[in-house]
Amino acid sequence: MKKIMNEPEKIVDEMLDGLVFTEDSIVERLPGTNVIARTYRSEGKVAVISGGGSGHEPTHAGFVGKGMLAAAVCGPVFTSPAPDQILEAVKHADQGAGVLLVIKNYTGDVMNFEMAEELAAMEDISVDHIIVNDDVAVEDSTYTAGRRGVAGTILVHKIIGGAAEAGLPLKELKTLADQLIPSIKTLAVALSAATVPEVGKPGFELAEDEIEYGIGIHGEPGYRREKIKSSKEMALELIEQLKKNFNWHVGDRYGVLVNGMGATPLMEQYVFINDIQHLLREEQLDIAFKKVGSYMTSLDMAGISLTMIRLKEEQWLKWLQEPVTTIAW
Amino acid sequence: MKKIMNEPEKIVDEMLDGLVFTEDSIVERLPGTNVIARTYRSEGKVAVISGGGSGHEPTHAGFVGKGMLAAAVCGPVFTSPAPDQILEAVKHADQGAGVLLVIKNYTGDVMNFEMAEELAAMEDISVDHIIVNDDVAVEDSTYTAGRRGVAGTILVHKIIGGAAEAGLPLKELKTLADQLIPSIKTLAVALSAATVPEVGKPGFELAEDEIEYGIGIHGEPGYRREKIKSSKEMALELIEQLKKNFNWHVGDRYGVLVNGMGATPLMEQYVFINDIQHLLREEQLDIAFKKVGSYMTSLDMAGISLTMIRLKEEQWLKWLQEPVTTIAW
Amino acid sequence: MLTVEKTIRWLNLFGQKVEEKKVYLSELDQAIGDGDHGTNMARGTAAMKTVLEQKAYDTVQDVLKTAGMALLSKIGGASGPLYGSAFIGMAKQAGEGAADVSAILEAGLEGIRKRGNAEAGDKTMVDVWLPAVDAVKNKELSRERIDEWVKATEPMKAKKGRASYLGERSIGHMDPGAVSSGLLFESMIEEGVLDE
Amino acid sequence: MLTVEKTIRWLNLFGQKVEEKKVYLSELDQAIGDGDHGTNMARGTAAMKTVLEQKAYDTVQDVLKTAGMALLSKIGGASGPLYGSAFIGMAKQAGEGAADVSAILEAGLEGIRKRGNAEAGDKTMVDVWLPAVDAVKNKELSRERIDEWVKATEPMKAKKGRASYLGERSIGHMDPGAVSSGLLFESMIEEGVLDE
Ligand SMILES: Nc1ncnc2c1ncn2[C@@H]1O[C@H](COP(=O)(O)OP(=O)(O)O)[C@@H](O)[C@H]1O
Ligand SMILES: Nc1ncnc2c1ncn2[C@@H]1O[C@H](COP(=O)(O)OP(=O)(O)O)[C@@H](O)[C@H]1O
Ligand SMILES: [Mg+2]
Ligand SMILES: [Mg+2]
Ligand SMILES: [Mg+2]
Ligand SMILES: [Mg+2]
Repeated sequence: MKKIMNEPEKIVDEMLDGLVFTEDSIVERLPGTNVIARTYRSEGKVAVISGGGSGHEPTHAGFVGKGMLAAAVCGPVFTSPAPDQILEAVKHADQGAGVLLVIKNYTGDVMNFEMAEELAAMEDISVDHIIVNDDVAVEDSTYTAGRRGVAGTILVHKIIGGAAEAGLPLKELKTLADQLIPSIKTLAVALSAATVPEVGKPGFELAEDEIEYGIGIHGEPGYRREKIKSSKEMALELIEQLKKNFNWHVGDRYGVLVNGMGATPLMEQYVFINDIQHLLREEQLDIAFKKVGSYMTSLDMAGISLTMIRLKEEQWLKWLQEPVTTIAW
Repeated sequence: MKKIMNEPEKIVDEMLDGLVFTEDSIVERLPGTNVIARTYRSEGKVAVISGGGSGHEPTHAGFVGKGMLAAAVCGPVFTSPAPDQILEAVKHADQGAGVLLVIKNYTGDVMNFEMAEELAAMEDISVDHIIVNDDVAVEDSTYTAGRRGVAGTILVHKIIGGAAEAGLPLKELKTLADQLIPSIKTLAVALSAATVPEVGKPGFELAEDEIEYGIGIHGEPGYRREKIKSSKEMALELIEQLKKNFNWHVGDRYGVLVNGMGATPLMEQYVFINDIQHLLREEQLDIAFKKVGSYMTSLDMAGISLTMIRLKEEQWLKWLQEPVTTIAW
Repeated sequence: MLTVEKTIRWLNLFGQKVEEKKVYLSELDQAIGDGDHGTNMARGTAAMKTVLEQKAYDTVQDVLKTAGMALLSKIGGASGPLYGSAFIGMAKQAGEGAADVSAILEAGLEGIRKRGNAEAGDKTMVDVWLPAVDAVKNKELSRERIDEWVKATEPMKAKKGRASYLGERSIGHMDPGAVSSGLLFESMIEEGVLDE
Repeated sequence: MLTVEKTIRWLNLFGQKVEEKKVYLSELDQAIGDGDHGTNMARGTAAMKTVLEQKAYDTVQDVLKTAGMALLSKIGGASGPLYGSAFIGMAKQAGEGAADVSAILEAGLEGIRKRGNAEAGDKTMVDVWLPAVDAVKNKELSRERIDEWVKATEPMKAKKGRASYLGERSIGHMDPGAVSSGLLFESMIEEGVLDE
């Protein structure tokens, strides 16, 4: 393992200090915690908070700021933060109109955030939560932990963050999320696995000529491993799976997010979205929003994910396009 | 070699199409060329143009837009674009006040841009150029090709772009650049080499426990290879070299740019700048500007570069901080 | 009957066993999860040890609550809230004075089930807690039986937690949370918590 | 004396040789540069071949200028502007009608030197052009002598271009641009350009 780091146990702490040093006009770190909060306040409006294990940078701290998240709670690498940290974030971020927690659907995250919610309720802060589960690689059934929350989460942050800044109350934000989350779906392909600093070796092994479809952002296994394919062929596989899940029709309006997994250069991401562009043109969809970059990473994993959002409401697109003051959007 | 791509010969062409598809509100591609131009025009102001080989994304196309570059000329991977492409960019971008070419100091780039300048002069467009040479890894002498232009170039784009947008005429921009460029210095360290798509194997080999100081952005060799070090130790090496070159004094005002080389995750970049932060505090410098991210990459190289800029003029800092409309700043 | 002193000995022995089996627990988790269960648990029990040494405790409730808060805030991941909920549930049940072990453990199990919604056979710690609580009630808890329940998770297909993403591929490995829970119940026996 | 027909045959043979030696040229560049000199040159000469076939040419100047523009816009990197400047310089010198080879080549060398500022001994294509132009003037150009000049770049330390970053480590390798320039002069001999 070759990484630019000092002791692996301190990597999150040092990263957060570096982040706050760099971006002190936008964010601050709550003393004694791993909570990154925005310096801006929007009194009387709902505060949207997210978080989870670290290793997905710029998620979540990169999306803290005016118009998106009020705070991000940063757990150890790939490990959910504990409820007391989340509670600190809630108490600090509350602007008097309650707090909405955006949780990626992982057992640990869900349980820790829900416990924090209970603790906050005991302190009379009105808190609610929404759970993002956009990863269609996983079967959605009551017999599993359900679909995982992955790159689509940043679109939720953007739209819900925009709605909160527009002044929507907690209840309406929750209703909006119930509409929004099922409209976002993601699928990924890995070229190589991530190495957790404290573990020191890759989470799984892919041969020099292998790729795997459907992997998660913590090295969760995918649904198929095969020989390396061209960008065109990978794009086709992901589009076909998303199509199956969306059941779209000619003329439907969508947004597209191509996300690098950490070690994949921008050049490859643009080549990939070019292939996506051609495939979607064949499908005759109306692509009203596009975004490319490494936003929801998995440490040093090489690979890419494709997120699509069915833009049912004109207003969703507006919130997606609205300027925000964050590190990474 | 595992890359998300189709035929290697088409990688730049497909990348540019993908980029323009994604960012059509900010940039366009001049038909039949590899020139990315901004959609915005600032009539009566100098147009600043840059370019060079591809493989350094988001440089240069990511810095095209209001307040920075008027156009970027994108050569084949690691190969300077030819004069006719540059000439197209010049002709398109000229807003009636002449064009300034920002060249990274590589023999190929310098010669191709200078030839384009001669061709443009023949078409009565007033064109001048500046050459960025911030890489202190290389001996600066009249007996070599001189210091290379690397990550510091994006600070030149930002400041010169800001000055151009503020309405400075060509001559004054050139004078500004003469002051500015010697105030910017960069040094890099590599953990692994880049693989050029058409070549198919890494440009050099670093063992699983080796790093190399002073490498260039096209796999040019550095000044020392050694066993992997902690982030702190790498930071110390780079700071000491820059200190030697700057000869700074307590209280001097500087800006800092930590740049990922392509495959290095943001987490490691923030850990690194945290160590830089501590070292600079010991030096008692006044750090008025900080930036972290993968801006001047070298395909899939893992590594990092540190750029410092001596902020001699208050106005330079203002231009650095000014909001711009680009893909990547 | 649980006393302050017994409870502390029980929890310290549990912590000691977790520390000893740290690598093993993480290896189990590597096979069907993300390889951190040992690190997570050891981080939590080390914090628990520190707080238990920091002051004198008057009630079992106080001990269980303090331990629970330490586990909750330091384990992280899925097992943090689960062990945390178990201990907080047990503390609530313990009341102010001495207390009935069987009822306390039942409340702990209740905390885990409310938090995680796992059923018997889902290949989680519940597959140890459920029969163990029952056995304590009937005064028939033994090391052998604990071992059996832990091993019985091996052929199960995971339906909850991270291991569930593996589907069929989760079969053939013991559940790490079941193993760590086994250590908790073993420690009870060894420290005589269940003796009259 | 250079004629339209001879010039075209010369340049086409040069293109053919570059294509044949493409891999070799890139390997030479791999050792002390970035490994693309063969690809760069072949891309340029292929484009040159296409334009030379596209129409009939009336003057040597026209041939040289068209070839130069093709090389300039397709080779890229450092050698693109250098070969481009050489050919454009030669075209200027060629004038309207037939022309003196020696003076034309001298103008080509002048173009390279103005563009790249390299001196003799800097380990570049100049180390072939300089003696070759001189030899043409004295009517003593031969394959053997070209070979000698090319090989003489091996012990040199690079002072210009990408190879200069290697410093001492550039010693012991032939310069790729010197090799490709050698092919240009060889082709001249083989197509009888220098014959009276
Ligand atoms: N819903 C659940 N109910 C009960 N136990 C669960 C549940 N989900 C996971 N677990 C337990 O948690 C253990 C994994 O804990 P750990 O590795 O520390 O957390 P994470 O899965 O977040 O990395 C599993 O072995 C299992 O016993
Ligand atoms: N300043 C210069 N003057 C003359 N020739 C040069 C100069 N710089 C480089 N060259 C020639 O260019 C050759 C390299 O060309 P090429 O590999 O195509 O370009 P690049 O170096 O941009 O990759 C060298 O072998 C050398 O002969
Ligand atoms: Mg975990
Ligand atoms: Mg080159
Ligand atoms: Mg785990
Ligand atoms: Mg070369």
